[in-house]
Amino acid sequence: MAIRYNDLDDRELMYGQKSCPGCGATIAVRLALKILGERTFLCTPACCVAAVTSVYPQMSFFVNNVVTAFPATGATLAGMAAAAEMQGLEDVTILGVAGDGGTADIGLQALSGACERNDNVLYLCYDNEAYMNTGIQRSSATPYGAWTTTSPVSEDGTARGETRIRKNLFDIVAAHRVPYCATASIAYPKDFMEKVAKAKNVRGARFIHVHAPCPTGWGYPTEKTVEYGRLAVETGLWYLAEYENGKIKLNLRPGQFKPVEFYLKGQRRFRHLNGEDFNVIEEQRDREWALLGAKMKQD
Amino acid sequence: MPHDGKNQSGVQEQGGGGCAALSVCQGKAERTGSERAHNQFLSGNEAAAEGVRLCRPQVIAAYPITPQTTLVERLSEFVAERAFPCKYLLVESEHSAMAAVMGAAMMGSRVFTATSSQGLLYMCEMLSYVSGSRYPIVLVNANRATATPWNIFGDQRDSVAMRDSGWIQFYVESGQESLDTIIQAYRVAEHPEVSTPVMVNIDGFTLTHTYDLVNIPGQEAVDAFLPPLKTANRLSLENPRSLSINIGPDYHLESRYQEQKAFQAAEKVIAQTDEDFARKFGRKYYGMAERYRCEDAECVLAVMGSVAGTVRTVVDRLRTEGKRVGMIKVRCLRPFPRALFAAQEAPCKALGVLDRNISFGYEGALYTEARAAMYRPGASIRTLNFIAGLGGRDISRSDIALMFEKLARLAGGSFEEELQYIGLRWS
Amino acid sequence: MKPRLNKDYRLPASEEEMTFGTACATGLLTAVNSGWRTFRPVIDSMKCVHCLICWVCCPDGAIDREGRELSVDYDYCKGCGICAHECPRQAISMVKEGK
Amino acid sequence: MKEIRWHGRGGNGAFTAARLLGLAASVYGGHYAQAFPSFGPERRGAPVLGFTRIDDVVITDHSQIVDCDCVIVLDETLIDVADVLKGLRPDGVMVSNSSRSEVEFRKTFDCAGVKNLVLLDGTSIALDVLQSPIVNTVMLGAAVAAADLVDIGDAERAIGDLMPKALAGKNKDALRTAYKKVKAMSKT
Repeated sequence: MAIRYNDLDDRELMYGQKSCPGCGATIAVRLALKILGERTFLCTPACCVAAVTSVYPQMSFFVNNVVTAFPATGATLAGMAAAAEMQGLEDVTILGVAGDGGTADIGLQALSGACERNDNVLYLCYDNEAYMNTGIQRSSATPYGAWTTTSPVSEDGTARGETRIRKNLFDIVAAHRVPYCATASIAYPKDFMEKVAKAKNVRGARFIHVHAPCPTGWGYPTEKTVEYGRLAVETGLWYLAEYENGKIKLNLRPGQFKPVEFYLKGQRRFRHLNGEDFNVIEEQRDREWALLGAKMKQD
Repeated sequence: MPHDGKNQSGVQEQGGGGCAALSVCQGKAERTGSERAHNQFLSGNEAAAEGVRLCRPQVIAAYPITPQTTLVERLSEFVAERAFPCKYLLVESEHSAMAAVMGAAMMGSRVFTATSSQGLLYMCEMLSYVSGSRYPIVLVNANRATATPWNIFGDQRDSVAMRDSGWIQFYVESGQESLDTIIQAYRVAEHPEVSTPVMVNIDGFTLTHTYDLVNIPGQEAVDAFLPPLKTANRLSLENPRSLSINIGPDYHLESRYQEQKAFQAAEKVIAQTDEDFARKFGRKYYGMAERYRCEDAECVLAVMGSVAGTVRTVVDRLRTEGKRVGMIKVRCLRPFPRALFAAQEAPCKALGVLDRNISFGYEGALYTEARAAMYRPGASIRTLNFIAGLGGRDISRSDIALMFEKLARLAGGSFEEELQYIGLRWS
Repeated sequence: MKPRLNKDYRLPASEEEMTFGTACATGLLTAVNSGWRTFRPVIDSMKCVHCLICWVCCPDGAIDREGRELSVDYDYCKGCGICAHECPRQAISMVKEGK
Repeated sequence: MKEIRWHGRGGNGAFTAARLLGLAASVYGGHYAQAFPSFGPERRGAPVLGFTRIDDVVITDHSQIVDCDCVIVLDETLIDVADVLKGLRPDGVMVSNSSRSEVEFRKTFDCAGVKNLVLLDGTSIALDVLQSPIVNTVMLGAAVAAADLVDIGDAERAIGDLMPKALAGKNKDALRTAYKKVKAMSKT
């Protein structure tokens, strides 16, 4: 399903929201709503997107929307979908929009439940790689080496940011054998919107994990949100893939990765890293790709 | 509540078609729209499940926990048998159970869930989401001790800890009252001036696992009493809504003021609902609280839950001995029957409060509430707090008789320790 | 048409006007975001080839494509500069506010 | 009010018997009844209790049963591990499943104080009628006969109501057989 910008809906279903300038998450939500349209019932947990759209009296969503508790997105969606089914509501999308913390950490149980039951919901995780709404605290999606307010960097060099590699949500969700699961990036809007369009027409639990750079939390100039999204993919630190019918498919196969420092340099959160760190990160990256390759071969 | 004599005397169901026939189909009753009222021998959980069935929720989500399990098992059977159209979500936790029914309530569906103890505590976060946005959800809590020490038996520390969650709280005395209160609970919760969630508390094991004769109203009569849910507080394609939004300091007080007004409205609605229920189904529970043989009573014991039934028998026996004793059965902890306690006056000389909970560092929670409501300068009624029945400890007739003895001594002017532990193995 | 600021909106002045519970009608704009900007994007329509990359990439949806030429909704543009940075023709320049 | 206590082992249907009795008394007998198990998790094989209360007025008492008018023991080996005589009223009845003679039983189990003792080899009846050693309906029939708790027809109807069709018929037979045997004993 090829997306043509000219054919997209002019109407904005989210507008006037109070997100930081250059917010990657809002690019993702805006584009997703362009595909899903006004018959969308949207649920966000307490997170950036909720906090910038639904503060009384200004209501920035132009579709039905609710805020739920931080851990509860998957379960709230399940209830909404069950009610929609009982009421005979056809052709509607029950859409969840949650950040990486609300998905990979506190919301993982509810997400797992919705996936396991194959509830008829579409879950969009916008990944800005930390708890941004509360002021840049580390989540389990924070990448190795990244500074956050809770993975600090000390002057004596003993503390050097995040010490673990990030949790792979795509693998976790795919392990539930859902009908559709994908990764995407706001820097590849056509790919992302095609995935949303595909997911819209699948019945059951669908999950899209979209990489959404955050100028505030990552420390780069606001105009570079799309550029850093692109660099993450070009350096191989983020991949664009789909899991469908039990098979993993890569949507973009980079020939040669750009050196990771192209991505890491220029972000304040990685400022303390040196060449040795870059090597470690490249090794981690190569292992991830090897694992992905092995899984694709298995299929 | 009690109606003496042979039980076939039946129950009048006005509008439901005259005298209810005593049907003899246990378990697999034919469930049609015209099903008549009939009697069954059911556990409290099964009676509650029948109550839920008659209210026809469209979405149920629940997670198993002792002693709630037989309730949700029965409901899942009903749904599997298509006793009523319903989607039953097998969720992964109590937190998710409440989140899921909230999601369905946001869509405008009638919903149900049930839990107990740790499950209720795990739901706690969602309880305030639901009440703050005023979704008319009904929850059954099988009252059970909270860990630790780990204990699966009955007391009321779980729901009492949720007193300020913004939910209306009922406590019931019997399986029949569980069934009837669930029907009342939906009508109260869904009343437009109330639109507030309701928690129906059923004592774990003592009620949930005790079988008793239960009259099951006919579906038509319940449908007439409880019309389908209508609320503007929902999402819809016709009138899109933003729900459970953020309201900052400027209007937060105003939002909370609305919630308090809803509880004030609930006081009248609970009383009215009970009266309407009594007219239709022939059983009356006296709204927020019942005064049992209190008219000329010198010593009165206030209680919540199943122990009220045992206290009745003791009051009756003591009355035959000429003792002027009575009972206040508190049915609602929230809204609290403040007026009833405030009006407590001579000839009452001593009022005892039996708490199946304790708020450490103070006293039993009901005692605090009752005394605050009764307070006025120069008040002459003396009070005692009895802590009993924790973690499933039996409250026997002789325990209750002892409480009345202590109250009588207090009424007679002697000193009694204010906070009393009934059955403590050492003192 | 981009959604517009509701200039007639007044905060509730009485109990009756207060929202019920937390239920609000969707899509109500009571404030603009124009004060957030230091720089504003200016589109050179001579250079613009209408590729719509800026329109797609804008986090705030503030690029208006409904006229013959692309324009910016300055009520809601926050001046992040993504449009200018991503424009393949350098048709958008960021101009200091107040100039 | 009559208060009855059942002694059994987890999985042997002691509580089902308590329920059947309550069902027979209330829904079919027109009385009021209450039945409850010993509260807590069920463990197969562990000694368990069941309780039934029967009265002509609504039963509101929710305290535990301490004193009882009838004690029914589904398995005599329980007598060594459970205090089966606890709270048995002086004129109360003890009904036990046993193949022993009354003399031998009284000697073996130290229950000299029991005025009304009814023994029935329930296991043999169960094996014969049900082809299984589950004695709950057998002992229900014995208890109904010994203590005149409910109408035996109502007990039959309760079985027909609560048990699946495939089991109900044989269990009614077992109930009747035990009932008749115990009735015959009391006549002699």
